[in-house]
Amino acid sequence: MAPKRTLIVCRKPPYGNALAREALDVALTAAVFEQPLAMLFIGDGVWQLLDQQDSAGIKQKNHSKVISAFPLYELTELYIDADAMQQRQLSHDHFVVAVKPLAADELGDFIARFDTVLSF
Amino acid sequence: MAPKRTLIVCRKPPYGNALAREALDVALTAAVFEQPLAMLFIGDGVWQLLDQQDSAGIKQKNHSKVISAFPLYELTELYIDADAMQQRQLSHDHFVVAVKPLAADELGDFIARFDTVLSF
Amino acid sequence: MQFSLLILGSPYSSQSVGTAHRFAEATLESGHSLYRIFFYHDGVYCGNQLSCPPQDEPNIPAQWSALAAQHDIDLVVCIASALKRGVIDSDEAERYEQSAANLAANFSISGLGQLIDANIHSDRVITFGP
Amino acid sequence: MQFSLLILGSPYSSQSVGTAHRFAEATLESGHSLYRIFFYHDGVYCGNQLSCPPQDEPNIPAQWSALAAQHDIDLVVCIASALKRGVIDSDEAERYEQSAANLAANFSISGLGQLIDANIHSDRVITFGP
Amino acid sequence: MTLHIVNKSPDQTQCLKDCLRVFRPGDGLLLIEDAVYGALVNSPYAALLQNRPLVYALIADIEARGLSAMDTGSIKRINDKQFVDLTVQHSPVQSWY
Amino acid sequence: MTLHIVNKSPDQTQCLKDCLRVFRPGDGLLLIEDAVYGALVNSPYAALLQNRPLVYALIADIEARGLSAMDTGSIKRINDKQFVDLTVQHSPVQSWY
Repeated sequence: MAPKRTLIVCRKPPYGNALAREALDVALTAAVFEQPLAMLFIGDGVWQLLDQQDSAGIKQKNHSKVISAFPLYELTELYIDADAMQQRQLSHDHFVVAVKPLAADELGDFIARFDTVLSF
Repeated sequence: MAPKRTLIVCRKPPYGNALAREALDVALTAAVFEQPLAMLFIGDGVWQLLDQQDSAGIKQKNHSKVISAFPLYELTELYIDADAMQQRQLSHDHFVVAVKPLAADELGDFIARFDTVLSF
Repeated sequence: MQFSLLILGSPYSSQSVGTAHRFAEATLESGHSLYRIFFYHDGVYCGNQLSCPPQDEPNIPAQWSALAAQHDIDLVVCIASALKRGVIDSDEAERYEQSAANLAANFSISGLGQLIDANIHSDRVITFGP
Repeated sequence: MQFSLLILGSPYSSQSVGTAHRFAEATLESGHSLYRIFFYHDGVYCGNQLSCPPQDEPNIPAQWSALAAQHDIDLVVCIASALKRGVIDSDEAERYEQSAANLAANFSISGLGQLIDANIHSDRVITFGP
Repeated sequence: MTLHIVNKSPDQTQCLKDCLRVFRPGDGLLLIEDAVYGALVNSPYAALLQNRPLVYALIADIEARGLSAMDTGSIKRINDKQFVDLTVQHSPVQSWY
Repeated sequence: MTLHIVNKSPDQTQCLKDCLRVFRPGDGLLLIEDAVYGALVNSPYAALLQNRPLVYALIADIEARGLSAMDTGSIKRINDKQFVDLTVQHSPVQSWY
């Protein structure tokens, strides 16, 4: 079978709902199976990347720690919605991992390059 | 015990999520227990009142049929967000039951008159 | 003051179940009492005994059971919500000819009347929903 | 074409589970095939055998079981999602010393690798989520 | 071209707005479940959706909600089989919820 | 006076906007879970929430999300016991989700 170009789109902030975390688990699994995968953090999904998360008080596992381990799994095709960053006045210094910015007018063409989009 | 003035606020459209229907079940139960109750349909909740619903195709029970039976249970304290009606260009003719309109600037004071607000 | 809680969220999906649990503990620590915790909508899954979380995540049904046992709190899952979602006690398992029951300890299954009753007997009913 | 579906919604709460079922039937009626239906997040509750809906509502786990039996479709609940939410087969019930299993007929419990595999082997993966 | 599937009412969530941010000419957009309220010409969202060529709404969801007799303008009403056809004709398919 | 509890991010749902439609001077507003993003001075929603007297945000949720060092302006950060206190001081209590 030809490898499928697969994109995981992360639109939700972390913690409020498990979907944000469950998307990361899909990405890690794809990495284990050596399937090529990109991730796009869009809208509120950009909050997932934020440094300094301390989730002990809400008794959940630290979300950003999982993301910071992505390079170890060779998950490096990480993209971010530059508009969403700017709206939230976030810079790359705030993030736990390196992400490549995409401008608003690039997002649609970027998504269309993939065979499968899994959206969380 | 003194009776509690209780308001059920319905903010969701019907069918997409069971919450809209489950709010009606709370109202019917309160009626059976002869507890005074008012309902306020606000925002997308006004869609619940729409006539001509035909849910056979999505294999769910007809939502508006339950609401149309409310007067039989003496559930007559039914209020509606007049702004939400107007935004959706709906008139009272569209609805399966008589509802009393509240203007935007009346909503906050109206809600504050109750002891308990259950929001769905 | 006497509190009751209405819990609508799905455990392990919505944070609101955890927030409700912290709120419940804080009411007790502040000297208030909890009359009843009523689980409705997806909240009824909080009463699913078969939950097997990984070791580094809380066992949510067991947490509620323990809180109820320690402070004598009434935990009620709504019967209409619970039956269709497959959270049943042994009576219902027998009635519906199911192979097993799965309602967690210290929970009971009852009707929406218990929510109405909780409202009558509590100073506050706080909704944690989904 | 070969389809796979990813189902995230909670049965009896989200309409999306019903939409997915209609979509599955329509793919088959149109001459396509379904390689796998993968249940993740609250979608795993679709595999809860203990569901006892009222007579005028569909038995959602039974509907999926029947569709799978009739058309030889692979129904997989994600093991990580299912264990914490309390949807378990007899192997897991034994491993976790639970009193009962509740996985519906024709469902199996497996890892996220089955979603990755479904993606590789299907022309389309359609998400129905929550 | 991408097919976007939206299932939430535009007055509940930001799905539709977020989807339209990445929508390109030639992409398809299918409104299902509570999203069909956005198909109405009388909706505040009509300006975003009307007179685009490839916007669809599921008939079963329109009927359920009592909207059958209301004006949905240029938006095409389709059945479940046509929903399948759309997913065959487009790739990738992205769900917004 | 009413206490409004909001638990969704203002960029996900319309909860916060809907809540503010019925909010009266003297009412309390508590941001919990994903709603705490709205507490940031840098949020597009700051104009709606800053410099109101009775707006609160849960500390545990601010910390979890990595927002502790960010400016939340006039919004008071409270713990779980203070959350309980707010529900004692106000009636009714309405949740927006």
